[in-house]
Parts: sequence; C-alpha cells; structure tokens
Amino acid sequence: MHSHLLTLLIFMPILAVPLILLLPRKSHGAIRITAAVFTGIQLALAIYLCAIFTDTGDFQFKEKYNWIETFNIQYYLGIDGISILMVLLTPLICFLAVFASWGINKGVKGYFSLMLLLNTGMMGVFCALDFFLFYVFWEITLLPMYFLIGIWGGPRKEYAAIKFFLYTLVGSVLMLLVMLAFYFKSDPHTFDLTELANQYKNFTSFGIIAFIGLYIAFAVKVPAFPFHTWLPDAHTEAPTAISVILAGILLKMGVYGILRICLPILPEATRSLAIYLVIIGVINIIYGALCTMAQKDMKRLIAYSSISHMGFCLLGIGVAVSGVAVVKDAVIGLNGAVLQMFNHGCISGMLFLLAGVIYDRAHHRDIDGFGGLANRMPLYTAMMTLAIFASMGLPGLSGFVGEFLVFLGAFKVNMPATVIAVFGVVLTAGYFLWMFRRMFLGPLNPKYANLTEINGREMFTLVPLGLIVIFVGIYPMPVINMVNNSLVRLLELVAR
Amino acid sequence: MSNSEIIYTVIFYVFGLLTIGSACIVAFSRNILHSAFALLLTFFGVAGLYVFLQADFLAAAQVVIYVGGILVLILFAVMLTNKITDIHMSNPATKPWLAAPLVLIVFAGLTWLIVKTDWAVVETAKLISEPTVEKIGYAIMGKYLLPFELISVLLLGALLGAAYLARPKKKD
Amino acid sequence: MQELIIWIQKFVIETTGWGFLKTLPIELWYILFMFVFGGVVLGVVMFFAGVASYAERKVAGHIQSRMGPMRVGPHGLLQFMADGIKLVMKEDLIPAKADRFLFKAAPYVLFAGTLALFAAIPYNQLFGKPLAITNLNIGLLYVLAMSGFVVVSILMAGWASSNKWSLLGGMRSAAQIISYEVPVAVSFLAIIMIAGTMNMFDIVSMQEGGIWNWLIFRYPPFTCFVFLVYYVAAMAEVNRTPFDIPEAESELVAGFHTEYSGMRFAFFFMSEYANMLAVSAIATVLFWGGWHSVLPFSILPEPWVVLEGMGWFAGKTLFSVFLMMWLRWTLPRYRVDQLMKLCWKVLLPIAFANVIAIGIWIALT
Amino acid sequence: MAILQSFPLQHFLIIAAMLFCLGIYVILTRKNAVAILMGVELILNATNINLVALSRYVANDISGQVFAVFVIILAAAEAAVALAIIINIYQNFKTVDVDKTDELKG
Amino acid sequence: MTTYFKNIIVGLWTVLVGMRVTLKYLISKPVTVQYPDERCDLPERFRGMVKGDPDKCITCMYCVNVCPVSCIALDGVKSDLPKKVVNLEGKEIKKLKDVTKFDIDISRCIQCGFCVENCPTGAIYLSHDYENSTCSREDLVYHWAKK
Amino acid sequence: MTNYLWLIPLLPALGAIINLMIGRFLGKRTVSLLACGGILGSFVLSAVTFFQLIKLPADARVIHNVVYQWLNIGKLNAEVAFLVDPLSIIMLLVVTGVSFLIHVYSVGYMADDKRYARYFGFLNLFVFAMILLVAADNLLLMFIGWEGVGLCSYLLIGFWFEKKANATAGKKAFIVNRIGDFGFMLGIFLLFWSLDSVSFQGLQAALAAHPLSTGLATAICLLLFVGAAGKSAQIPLYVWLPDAMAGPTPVSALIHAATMVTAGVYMIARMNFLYVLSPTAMLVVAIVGVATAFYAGTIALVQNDIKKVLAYSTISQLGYMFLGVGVGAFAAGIFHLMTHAFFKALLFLGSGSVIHGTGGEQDMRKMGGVRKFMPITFWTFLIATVAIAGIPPFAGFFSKDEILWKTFSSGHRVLWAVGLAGAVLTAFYMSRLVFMTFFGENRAHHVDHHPPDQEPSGHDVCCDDDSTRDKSHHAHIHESPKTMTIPLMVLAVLSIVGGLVGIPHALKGANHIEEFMAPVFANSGIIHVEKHVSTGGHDAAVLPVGEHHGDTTLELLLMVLSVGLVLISIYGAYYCYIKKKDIPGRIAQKFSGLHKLLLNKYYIDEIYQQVLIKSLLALNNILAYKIDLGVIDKIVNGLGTSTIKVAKASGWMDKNVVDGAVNGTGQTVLAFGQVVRQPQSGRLKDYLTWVVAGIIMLVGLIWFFVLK
Repeated sequence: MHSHLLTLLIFMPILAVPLILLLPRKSHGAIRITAAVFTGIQLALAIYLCAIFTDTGDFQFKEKYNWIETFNIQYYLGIDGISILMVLLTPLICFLAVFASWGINKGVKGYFSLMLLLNTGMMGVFCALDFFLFYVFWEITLLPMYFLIGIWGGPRKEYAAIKFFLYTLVGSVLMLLVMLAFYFKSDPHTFDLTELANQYKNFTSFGIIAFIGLYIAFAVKVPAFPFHTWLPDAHTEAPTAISVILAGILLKMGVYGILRICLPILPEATRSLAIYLVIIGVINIIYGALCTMAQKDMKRLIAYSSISHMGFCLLGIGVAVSGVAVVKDAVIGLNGAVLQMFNHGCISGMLFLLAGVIYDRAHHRDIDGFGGLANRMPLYTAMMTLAIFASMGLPGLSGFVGEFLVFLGAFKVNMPATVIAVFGVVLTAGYFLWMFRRMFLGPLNPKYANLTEINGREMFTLVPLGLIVIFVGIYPMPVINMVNNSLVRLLELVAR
Repeated sequence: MSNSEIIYTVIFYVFGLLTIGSACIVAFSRNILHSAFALLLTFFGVAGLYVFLQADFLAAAQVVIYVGGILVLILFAVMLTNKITDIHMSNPATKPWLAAPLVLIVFAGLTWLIVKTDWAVVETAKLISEPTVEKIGYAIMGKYLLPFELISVLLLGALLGAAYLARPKKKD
Repeated sequence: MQELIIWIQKFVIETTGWGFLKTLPIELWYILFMFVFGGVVLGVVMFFAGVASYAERKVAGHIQSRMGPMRVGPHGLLQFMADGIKLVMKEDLIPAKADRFLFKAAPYVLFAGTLALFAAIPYNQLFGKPLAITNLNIGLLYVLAMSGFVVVSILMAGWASSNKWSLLGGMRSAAQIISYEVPVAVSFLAIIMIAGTMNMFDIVSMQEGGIWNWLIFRYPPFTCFVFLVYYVAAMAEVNRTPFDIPEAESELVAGFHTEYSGMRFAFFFMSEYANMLAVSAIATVLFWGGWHSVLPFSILPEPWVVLEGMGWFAGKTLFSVFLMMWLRWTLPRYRVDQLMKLCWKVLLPIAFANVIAIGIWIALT
Repeated sequence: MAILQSFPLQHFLIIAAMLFCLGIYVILTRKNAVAILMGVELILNATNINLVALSRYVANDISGQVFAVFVIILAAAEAAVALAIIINIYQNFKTVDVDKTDELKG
Repeated sequence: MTTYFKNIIVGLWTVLVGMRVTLKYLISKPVTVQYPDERCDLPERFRGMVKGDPDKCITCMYCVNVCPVSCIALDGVKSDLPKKVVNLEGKEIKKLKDVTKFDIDISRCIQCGFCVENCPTGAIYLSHDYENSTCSREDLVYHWAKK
Repeated sequence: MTNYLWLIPLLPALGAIINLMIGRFLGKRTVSLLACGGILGSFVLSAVTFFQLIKLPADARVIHNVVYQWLNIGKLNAEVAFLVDPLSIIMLLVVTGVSFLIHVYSVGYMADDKRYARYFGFLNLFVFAMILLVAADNLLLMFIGWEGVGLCSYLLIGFWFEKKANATAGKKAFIVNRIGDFGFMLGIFLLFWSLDSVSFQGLQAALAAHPLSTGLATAICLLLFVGAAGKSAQIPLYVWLPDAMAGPTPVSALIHAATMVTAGVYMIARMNFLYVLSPTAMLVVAIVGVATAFYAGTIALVQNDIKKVLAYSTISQLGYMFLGVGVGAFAAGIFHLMTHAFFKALLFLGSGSVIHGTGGEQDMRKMGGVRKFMPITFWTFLIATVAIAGIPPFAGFFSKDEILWKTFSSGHRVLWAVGLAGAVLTAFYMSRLVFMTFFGENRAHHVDHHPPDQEPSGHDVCCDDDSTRDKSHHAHIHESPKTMTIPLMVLAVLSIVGGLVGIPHALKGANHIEEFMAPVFANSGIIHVEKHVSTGGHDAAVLPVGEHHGDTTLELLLMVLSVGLVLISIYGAYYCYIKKKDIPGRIAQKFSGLHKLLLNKYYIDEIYQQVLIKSLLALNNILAYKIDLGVIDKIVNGLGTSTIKVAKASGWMDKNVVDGAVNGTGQTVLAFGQVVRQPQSGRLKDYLTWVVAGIIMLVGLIWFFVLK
C-alpha cells in the first residue's frame, strides 16, 4: 500500500466521479455524501501519510513508471517536506469544501464532479516529480476552476472566470515553453525534475529567461503584483467552497512551483533574481494591504488580504535564496514561507468559509451593510475573531509563526524590505479590525435582527481549521520538523 | 350465366368500380381531404374484392387496419400538417404531362402482360371455399412463424420509432 | 342463414301462392330479406334512440332529485316524439365555409357504420338457427372493423364543419375511439380464446343452460375483468360520460356535431344511442348469455320460447343501457390525459393479463 | 364456391393494375407527402389483391393471404413511421411539400 | 406497483359507492314540484313585491327618503276632510293629506324592506307576490294611488 | 521545586477557556468562582514562589522552568519557558494580586451584565497573557504575552461593543499598540541577529561574550522602546489610552492602570542590561517619560470626565516610571509601578464605584457631595488621592520621590524640575477630582440643563449603556455592594503601607525592594561600569543605583520641597473648587485659547485623524481603484482587445486575399457543377420519375434484347 499511497491519494476523488455521474440528478443528498465519503477517505489517507512521514530531506513514497516512453515522460510521484504540508492541506480543504457546498442546489452533479476533478488536479501538482506530469495536473486544475466559477459563481461570474482563465493560460503557455526548453536542453532528454535539477548546468545559458517565464506562470497563481487582479474578481464571484479552495490551495501552487521547479533547476538565475522576489513580495504585502483597506466587499477584502499574505511567501523565498550565500540560517525565512503557505491555507479558508456563512444568510457581503453582528451571532463572531487574529499574526496563533519566521529570516538579509514588510502587519491589523468593527461591533443593524447563528455543519467546516490554527500557533515544532530538512536540502541545491 | 352469377357479377363490378373510382378521386382530387376520404372507399372496395376472393378474414382485417388505423393516421397527418381551418386544402399535381404518359405506358405494359400471359389457373371445381381464419392462424403459427415473428419485431420497432419521432421536442 | 332464407322463401310462396317467385335466385331473396330485416332493425334502433333519450332524461332527472320531462304526454312519455318532430322540422343549416359534400355525408356515414354493427349481432335463435341479418364467422372482427369505421365519419364531420371546435372534438373522438378499440380487441381476444370461434352465434350458444354458463362467469374472476375492461372501453367508444371528452360541452361546445342541426343532428344523436344499444347488445351476447335465460331451462313452452329469448335479450341489453345512463350521472368527466392513461396504463395491461391468465387456465384444463 | 367461377382471374389483376398505376401516378404528381403516402397505400392494396387473387386462383392455398396479412401489417408500420417522419418534417420545414424539402440538393 | 393496483381497486370501489348514492336518489322521491300546478309554501318572512296602501298612507315621505334605490314616488294634497289612521302601536293619528301619487318601481326595488320598517302606519308592506313578469318595462311601475 | 511554575499562567488560562467555551451555560456564581479561583490560585502560587525565592541566596534568586520547545530552526531556539527572578516575582505578585482584587470587584460591578461569562473569560485570558509577559524567559514568549494583553485589551475595551465609540476605541488601542509592536518586533529581529538569541539569559550571556557597539545597542533599545511606548501609552502613542476608558471600569483599573500599561516599563527594566549600554536611548526614555508626565498632567487639569482624568493621570504616572528607568533607577521605576498599581487601581475602582452608585454618571460637573452617600468609597478614594499626590507616608510619596531623587542625583536637573512640576499638577488635578466629586452639593440636576458645550465631540465615552443602570440615572445615590467595597478597602490598605517596603535610606529606611531587586540590575551595573570605564570621560549619565548613599541631606530637602509644593497645590485646588467656585471659570475665560487646547488634548487625535488616517485611506483608494482597476486591468483588457483587433485584421486578410484566390478556383468548379447538377433536383418525385422512366426503359430493353 505504501508504494501506491500517492496514486491512491491523487485519484481517490476521481473515483467518485463516475459514481456521482451514475446517481440520479435529483438525489442531491446522495451526491454530496458520495463526494464527502471519497474526500473523507482521501483525507484519512493523507493524515496517515503525514503520520508515517518523517522528513529526511529526500523524496519519499516514490512511484515511477514510464508513461510515454518516446519522449521519456514518466509517471513519477513523490513527496518531501515541501509538499507534505500541501498534501495534507489539499484533502482537508477539499473535504471541508464539500461540506461548505452543501447548499449548492444548481447542477449538483456537475458541481461535485468538477470539484473532485479539481481536487485530483491539485493533489497531482503537489505530488508530481515529472515536469510533464506536473504540467498536466496543473492544467487539469485550470478547467474545473473555470467552470466552477463560470457556472456556479456570482453575478459577474463570466468576467471573473474568463479573467482567471486568461491570466492562468498565459502563465501556462510560458511554463510549457520553458518546460520544452528544459527538455531539449537536457541530456538525455527528460522531464524528470530531480534529473533536471542534477543537470542544472545545462540551463545556465538561458536561466534568466527561463526563470522569468516560470516566474510569470507561478506568479499569476500566487498571485504576485502585477498579476493579481484576477484574484479579487475570481474570489468575489466564486461560490464559497471554491473561494476556499482557490485561496486555500490553488494560490499555494504558485509558491510551490517556485520552490519545486525554479529553485533547484535554476539555482543561479534564482540567486541573481532573488532580490526581485523580495521586492515583489514586499510590494505584494504593502500594496495588497493598502488595497485591502479600501475594499467594501467582504470577500474582496479577504481576497486582497490573501494577496498581501502571499507576499510573505514570496518574501520568505526571496530572502532565503538571496541570503543563502551570506547568512548562515537563511533557511528560517524559507521555513517561514512554507509555513505561511500552510497557515494561509487554513486561515484564508476559514475566512472565506465565514464570508460564505454570512453571505448565505444576508445575501450580500457589503461590509458597511452589516453592523453589530457580534450580538446576534456570538459563535460566528468568535470564529471570525479567531480567523482574523490569526490572519493578523497574533502570537499564539499560526499566522504569527509563519510571518515571524519570514521576518526573522528577512531581517538580516534585507533590512529595508523587512521594515516595510513588518509595517504590513500593522496595516493588516488596521483593515481587519476596521472590517470587524464595521461588521460585528457597534449597534446591531435592525435589518439583521433575525439572522440565524452559524449552524452545526458550518461549524464542522470551521472547527478543524480553527484547531489547526491554534495548534500550530502554540506548538509549531511538529510542522517545522516536517519541512525543515527538505528546505535545508533545497537551499543546498540553490547554493550550488 | 345464372341469375345468381349475374347478381354476383353486378356486385363485383360495383365493388370494382367503387375501388377504381375512389382511387381516381384519390389520384385526381385537388382537395387532399377528399383524397383521404376517397381512400376510405377504396379500402372498402378492396375489402369487398377480398370477399369475392373468399378471404373473409383478410377483408375484415383490411377494414380494421386500413380504415381503423392507417386511414385515421393519414387523416390526422393531413390535419396536423395543414392549416386545418382551411377547408379547401389544395393538393396540386406537378408535371402531370410527364407522369401521365409514364403511367399509361406502365398500365399498357401490365395489361398486355396480364392478357397475354397464360395463367395456370386451377380448375374451378377445386377452388374450395371454407373459413380462412383457422388456416391463416395455423399457417402463421406454423409454416410462416419466422416471418410472423420478424414482422412482429418490425411492428414493434416501427411503433417505437414512430413514437420517438413524433414525441414533442424539448424546447431548449 | 341459407336455411332461414329458404324457409322464408317457402313460407312466402306458400302463403301467397305466387310460384314465379321461385324463379328468383336465392341471392335476391337474401337481399330482400336483408333489406326487410335491416328496415326492421333501423326502425327498432330509431325507436329505441327516441325512447332512450327520454329514458336518459328521466333517469337523469330522478338521480338529481328532479322529475325529468313531464309535459308531453303522461309523465312526458311522448317527449321523444316531440323532439323528433322538432328535429325533423328544424332548418338544416350548413356553415358557409363547410365542405358541403362531406358535411352532408358525415351523419349518414356515421349512422350507416353504427347500423352496420347490428348486422352481425344474433338476437335470437329460430329453430336452432341464428336470428341475425347475417351470421358471420368472423363476427367479432367485423364488429371491430365497423367501430373503426365510425372514427372516419366522426373525423369527416369534424373537419367538414370548418369549425375548430368541431375539428378538435372530432380529432379527440377519433383518438379516443382508436385507443379504446385496443382494449376492446384484446378482450375480444380473450372471448375468442374461450369460445374458439369468432362467430357470435356460436359464442351465445355456448352459454346456454343457466347463469353459471355465461361467459362472464366462465373463468372467474378473469372473465369478469374481461367484461369490465370491455364495458369501460365500450363506454369510451360510444363517447359516453365519463368519457365524453369529444363532446365536452364545457370545452368544445358539442364536439364534432356542433354545427349540425335538424335531421343531421338527429342522425348523430341517434347513432350515439344506437351505438349504446349495439355495444350493450354485444356485451349481452359475449358475456351475459345472449337470449338465454338465467335459469337452465326456459319458462315458456316451445314456440314461445322465442319470445322469452327476445325478452331476455332485450332485458339484458336495456339493463346494460340503463347501467350506462346510471354511470353517466354518477361520474364526472375525465381529462384527456387521464382518459388516455386509463386506456393504455390500466385497461390494456389488465386486458393482456386476462388473456394470459385465461390462456394458461385453458391450457391447464 | 360458385362465385369464383363467375369472373376470371384477369379481372382482379386488371383492377389491381389500375390501382397500381393510379398509385404511381399519385406518387409522381403529388407534392404533399401525405398524398404520396396515400399513393403508396394504393400500390400496396394493389399488391395485396394480386397476392390474394393469385394464391386463390393459381396456387389455391392460404400462403398468399398470409402474405397479404403481412403486407397489411407492414403497411401499418410504414404508415406510422412515415407519418411520424412527415410530422417531423412539418415541424422542421413548416411544410410537407416534398419539393420544398430539398435539403439534399447538391 | 402497489399503488397502481390500489388505485384501480379504489377507483372501482369509489365508482360503486357513487353508483349506490345515485341509485338511492334515483328511487327516492324528487324534491322539485311541477311549478304551475303545485307550489311550494312560502316562508312567513318572504320578501315579495312591495305593495302600497294609499288609504293608510299619511304622506310622511319616510319611505321615499329611506329608499336606497329611490324606487318610490309619493305625493299628496291637503285633504278636505282629514281622516284618522291607526298606526302600528294602535294609536290614532291624523291623515292630513290625500295620496295623489304612490308609485313603486318594482324593476328597481331591491326588497330591502327599509320602507316597511320606517312606515309608521303600515301603509307600505312586502307581499308574498313574486310573479311579476310583464311584457313591458312600464308595467313594472305600480301605481297604488287611487285615481 | 520549579515544577508548578507553569501552573501560574495555566490556571487563568483554564478559567478563560472554560468561561469562554461553556460559560454561557454555567451560572454566574460558577463563572465568578472559576475566574476568581483561577487568579487566586495563581496569586497563591506566586506567593509561594516568592517565599521560595526569598529563601535562596541573593545572588541565585532565579527559578527557571522550561515547558516545551516552541521554535527551533538553526540558531533560533525559542522555548516556552518561565523565568522567575526578583523583578518578575514582584510583577507577578502585583499582577495576580491586583487582578484578583479586581476580579472580586467585577463580580459586583458586572453583576447584571448579560455577557458575564464572556467578561470573566476575557479577564482571565488577560491575566494569563500578562503572566506570560511577565514570567517569560525569552523575548518571543514575552511578545506573545505582549500581544495577548493587547488582544484582551481590545476585547475588553470594546466589551460593550454595541456602542460604536467603544468598538472604535478598542480598535484604536489595538492598532496603536500594533504600531508599537512594529518597533518591538524589529527590535527583536535586530537583537536576534546581533546576539543570536532571544532568551534573556542567553542574551545576557552573549552580551558578556562579545559586547555590542553603542550604535547597535541604541538602535535596538529605541526600537524596543517604541514598543514600550505603544504599550505604556507614552508620547506619541498615548492616544489610545484615554479612549480605552470606554471599557468597563474594572477593566480600566486592571489593564489601563495596574498591569498592561506597565508592561513597557517592565520590559525596559527586564532589558536593563541592554539599555545601560546606550546612554542615548536611556536619555530618550527619560525625556519621553517626563514629557509625557507633564504633558498628560496638563491635559488632566481640565478634563471633566472622571475616568478621563484618571486616564491622563495614568499616562502621567507612567511617564514617571519611564523617567525612573530612563535615568537608570530601574528599581525605583518598578517600585513606583507597584505602588501605582495599588493606588491607581484603587482610584479607578473608586471611580467605578462612584459611577456605579450615581447610576452611570461620569461627568464630574454633574456630581458633587457623593461623600455623604458613599463613605467607604470616599475614604478609600481619598487615601488613594493622597497616595498619588505624594503625601508621606502613603505609598506614592516614597516611590515618586525616589524617582525624582534618582533623576536629580543622576544630574538631570531639568528633567527633575519638569517631573516636580508634574507632581504638583498631579496633586492639583487629583484634588480637583476629589473636591468636584465628593464635596459640595449634588449638581446632578441643575448642570443637566447646561449644554455640553465643552465636551469635545467624538470622545463622549460613556461606558454604561446597560439599560438597568440607565434607568436609575438620577436615582438615589447609594453605596456599592460588599464585593466592590472590600477590594477597595484592601487596596486602600495597600496604598497606605505599600510604600513602606521602599523607604529610602535617607529616611532611615531599608529600601527592601531595591535591595531585593538589586541582583537583577546589578548585572547591568557591572557591564555599565566596564563600559563606562572603557569609554572613559563620558558624562555620568547613568550611574549604578545604590551607590548614592550620601547626599541624604539633599535628598531630605528635596522631599520637603516636593511635599510642600504638593500641599500648596492641594490647597489651591481646595480654594478654587470649594471656596471660590468661580475662579476656574474665570481662569478658563482669561486663557480661553489655552483652556480649549488642553480640553481638546492638544488636538492630537484630530491631527492623527486628518494627517495620517485620511491620507492613508486616500492612498488605499488610489491603489485599489485607480491602479488595480484603472491601470492593471486596463492593460490586461487592452491586451485582450488588441488581440481581438489583430485577429480581426488577419481574419480580414484571410477572407479577402487568401480566400479570394481559393474561391476563384472553387467558383469555376462550382459553375461547372451547377450545370451538371440540374437533374439532381433533390426532389423525391423527380427521382421517382426517373426511376419509373428507367424501369420502363430497362424492361423495354430487356424485352427488346432478351425476350425477342
């Protein structure tokens, strides 16, 4: 079983798709339960995987089969510390997303099928060790997302979906080009990521261009300034569960791609361009935070805050890479970045779930349209408080650990950038508290005097994330132990 | 020719004329509804001819199926495919100058053939007359079982096909 | 048949003493007989139609706690005469846009078709011979064929009226009759299986000797079901409530005969009652033992047993007619889809189930 | 039976031939698809007459009638399908004029 | 499937029930009467045609004023020899005027009975008369005043 | 022996968790028992620890308890560990003790609040965070507590969040604290990268190993001080504290008087070994402290809201503490911190009692004569006032005078003078407060008709909008219940005797507290001496404490001076507010500009609002709508449309040029086909005609050729 654990993990959700398609269109309950059961099994497998995973810095649970022999394309899976957190997070978020989609009544069959397909694609991206396979899974995520936003989205869903699609497609094309360049420059021709990393010298001639191409592909997903404008639209229009997946996992694919592909294969280019990563990360943080403050729509606000928070990941990577030669413990920043990926997945997931909860009840997300909800929905307010304080980086909650490590790592390498970035934390507190004040505190808007409290199902989606947030906040070592060695090794590769 | 033969002959020709005459109305009437109703008479005439051929079951079946089934279908089709309130449904003929000679040639050829052929008719004494229902039943269930089953399947298929074709189309 | 004609021929020649009549071919006698008998049947049917219309109104009135016709004659007994005179005297209107020929032809065709049904029905037996216009050995098939004939004439009337209500009524009627012909045919099939013949006289003959020999009680309960299916379908075929969709006055004014008036309307009217009578007669023949008594023996002595038979036949038939009237004033009208559903989803499966069950029973015994 | 002696086979055949020719004429001249179908029915009837007559006079057995029954059944099936097609054509073309339904035209 | 058979059985059963009901009515006595020949008894307070009695009328105009459809026309002249009229309480009151016009338009009357309630002498009353059809509309205006 | 140290923070944490999670379903009794019990447990444990510590030899008075490893990457090694030494044990005792009293007080004060359990949950959480802050072994853990108290402060200030002002005040407090934390975090980073450690002991060791350059030390210290200024409400980050009075009064007493705001002072005292390396930073601390003390005092002079006066008084007193630590008198600063915790808590609780008794009234102009109705409150309040004013032998006198003396003796004469002026101001405004509130006749009714002209808008903070209290707005003024008065009395006692632990040597006292804490600061002193020696010639800006045993005469003189000034000041207040009540009004009219300036707190809030917030929001809008939607999206959309245009152009080319050629060829063929296709009409009948004709011909041919 261990030898095929990853394959099982990846394809578990897609097993449910034919089952769901066979179910009668009207039996919504059965479809949802099927989806929940299969994602639940996947989650259980992922937890088991994490339990037996120990970070050695090397790839584990490897599966390697020839796929298209002519082009030396392999079905090559494996995980290390960089991916393990995402491999855990993806089924978790997807599992919770199934429950968050319980209210979907339009085209239930298609919705869940697409969601499960998306799940498979994302899992594949995090497990693939063959560039071609990676690319295939990468593209698999694109289409379901497009439809999920475009069909089940809000009023401007078409615009948002197309914007998302175009941005991502441009990135994909660039990635494809770089991938082919790697393939033809490698000797023997291969898509194997580990092999490509070994042959990094072959790519130095066009390293900068390749890095920029890959970077754009990944930056669109992150999303890094100035490729970020699709995100607020996509988030705003997407249904709750899709926003959760989008923020929780899809954005991480960009950062993951940089870590998995750019860093080991293009060490030299990465090193020379790391300073720009830092700059863009800082721009993301500050720019995103400032933009967030101007938002009036709750989901848009959270979306922009995601942009701001993903900036920490970029900053962490940038400083770790640029500091790899000079600073002894550059890995701290990288740890922070990876942890921030995981934390942001949980926290933004919570935030979007919470936004969905209020949207389900009030049917709008206009921040100024609410007021005094704390009185009416204390439990909901408590969860929201937890989420926003975690997002603000309150010590003792997970957000702090990631951000703190990023800053700590960054400070030595690039002090001005760090100072500006730390100021982002102040802004974060500003916009979240402002939003909190406007929505939850103050006199109760009489329009929402009969708003119902968050229900059991919604709590069920929130509590696991909340527990993770608290646990990682007060005891982050287990998580760090899972990733640290791999990151150290990654930096060794970068330092070559 | 005995008296009864005369009567039979008269009746026969009445039926023959009925058949041909109504068939002519079918062919030449400019009103398709008239054609359809004339077809009723044609079928009746043919049923009568069957009676003369001592095929009583066939005669009844002819009326049941042709009149009760096919003709009603045709009438329905006519009424469904025309503006039904228009009483004078024109049914114009095209190129009769082309069709008429052809048909006449065919008819001439056939007549010539019928007249010229030396039909190996069985002797009239041997022409037995008895109820045919039972015999047809045995023939269908015995000798012609396979064609019968095939035709059943065909009928079923046609039924389903027709129902499929005629079902109301879903509005997109 | 032949013997009956010969007997009549002999009787006529003997009583009149006109020997030359013998020279006429038997077929001519036959034709003459048919005309006479047909005339008798026509008269009876017309008379019956009148009486039935009166009876129907009386029954309706009493069921609704009213009196019904009371003015013309004692207890309104002559009402039907008055109606008939009125209808005959009434102006015969033809719509301007109507197809005149078909418009005129339709009631006659319909009436002819209905009347043709009576040709095959054996009313009684005379010296062991059937008293019928013709004793067809494909009698049941003939009955079916003739009821199909009715459809065409109804369509003719509906279309020729050049009135959309008439046309719709006609088309509904046609659809209904064609549909309900199927359960009727299948119930006939069950009878044919039991009797082994399509000859109606033979079928009646089988049922001699008491009520328990009637076909309705032959293979209980299947034959009862067969009867039920037949009876329901037959009611639908004659467009009687609860199956009077084609005439649904609240929707279609009066269906295919909306535009008719005067004598032509009278023909439609009569043909409905004639049809009722025919259907009832067929029910009597097929299920209720025809002219046979309830008891295994006849009450009246030999020559008068014919009268007794007539009485039984008429009684049973009229009871059936009364039953139809009774049902009419009991049940509301079906909707079109319910009607079709009843036919195809209820009657037909039951009829087939009956056929299969009876077939198995016959095979087993 | 006696009546068969009264008139020869050829009479039936001639009547059948006339019916047949009228049927062909209908098919060749009529524009209306339903009318064409009527012509087909005429032709089928003519065939049936031939079948029954020849089986009665020449073969003197029942097979001709059996086949006539088959033909009738076929006719019913054909009519049903054809009319369904015609109604479909009507729905698509708003006409049953076969000259106007010439999408196949090259 | 069970519901299918149940429906059939229930359908048959309900038909039988209905037939029993109709049969009961068929053999029971009809409730209608042959109207011109027999008539139903009218209830005591039946409101038929409004009639006037000019002898009792004291021309107080109450009825005219109270009539919601204005179907009463009343007029009187001072009488030469005043009469006495017994009112509803049994007292005598003077009748000072002679009624010259006492018209009631039955086609407009709605039989509300207000005039009757207000009449102090019972000069106007609701009869049991209901066969009011006439050949012309003018005939529906009843002139109760003596000419 | 050290095993139960972790229990001290855990007990309140448990109380908080239980009260927050299931408090709603528990009775009020259970909730209060849980909350108070937890704190009492902590206090008892702290006391036990204190005695353990006492037993140890003076040099080894350190108890260290590692719970688990929190972060460990590379050199970064942060543990969840607790460090108890004389400094932190005093803080612990003060925190747990005062907290316990305030908890008890809250039981009465919050008795009819609908969110009772939540209140105590937050309160317990706060105490937990505060203990974490105080007992932390490293900067990171301290930061957790640091932020934790900020969070609780936010939650508690906005506890009655239905009122928008309260919620806004909480938000303001948190954000201003965040700005401070911004500096604090940067300080931690700088410290970590400089010394490769975050734990205090590790830092001390590293410092001993290789000393920092003065510049770096100054930078670190100033950054840390930004954090301290934020938390302890010093210029320029003090703005949140007056607003924070929006919270329930016990909260103000606990958080904004006794515990949280002192965190900054504590932190600097804790980092004394670092601060002594940077005289500049020390000087900045001292200057900011004394400036704050004076500045806040001036504002407090004219405030009419009883809690606002106390708030500015708190800011002012905190300034004194910073002055103390800034001049190197760490022990004196902590001493003042302790006494201040007693009497300021008492003042706040007393004012809460008054507010409670008068039915939610906070405006002093509407009070008066409360003395008669609330004797216990009055007497305790009076004791606290005397203590804060600095009248011997009450607690405040010793601590404040210690600071002033240390300032004076370290050579900062100007700072001393300003500090003394601040002390005079303190005496004046506190007396004013007492006279206005407790003396004279009740002015509740006739002041009511005056328009609230002088109350600046936007800062009208009235904490009690609880309907039950609102109803009895002008009801009979009554004494508070026992649960409220008993803590008052306990605190009063402490305010009286609290100062006795630090009677200076000049008064023949032992100054136990300074002695007790000496080991903590001794270390810094040594380093400083070394540094001092090494740098040589440097002005004796900071001198090790405890070396000034001489100059007792001067010290006594200064004491007499300050006490005299304070007494004069009190009499002035008495004269103005009891004897000649028209004087304040006349003064206000005469210096109307200054009065208005003071009343509006120098317009600092407005300046912040206008300059910082407005411009920030404008920037946000520009970025979010102009740049994001206007520029980036425009570019993306423009790219899209231009692609379409290019596609259209190429489509046109295709259609007209390329297709033209192709079509030309095609049309030729087509024309030919047109001719050929004529027989193929597509009409069924035509075909049938051809078929019939063909058959006829075929039959004819067959007949002709075959049969013939």
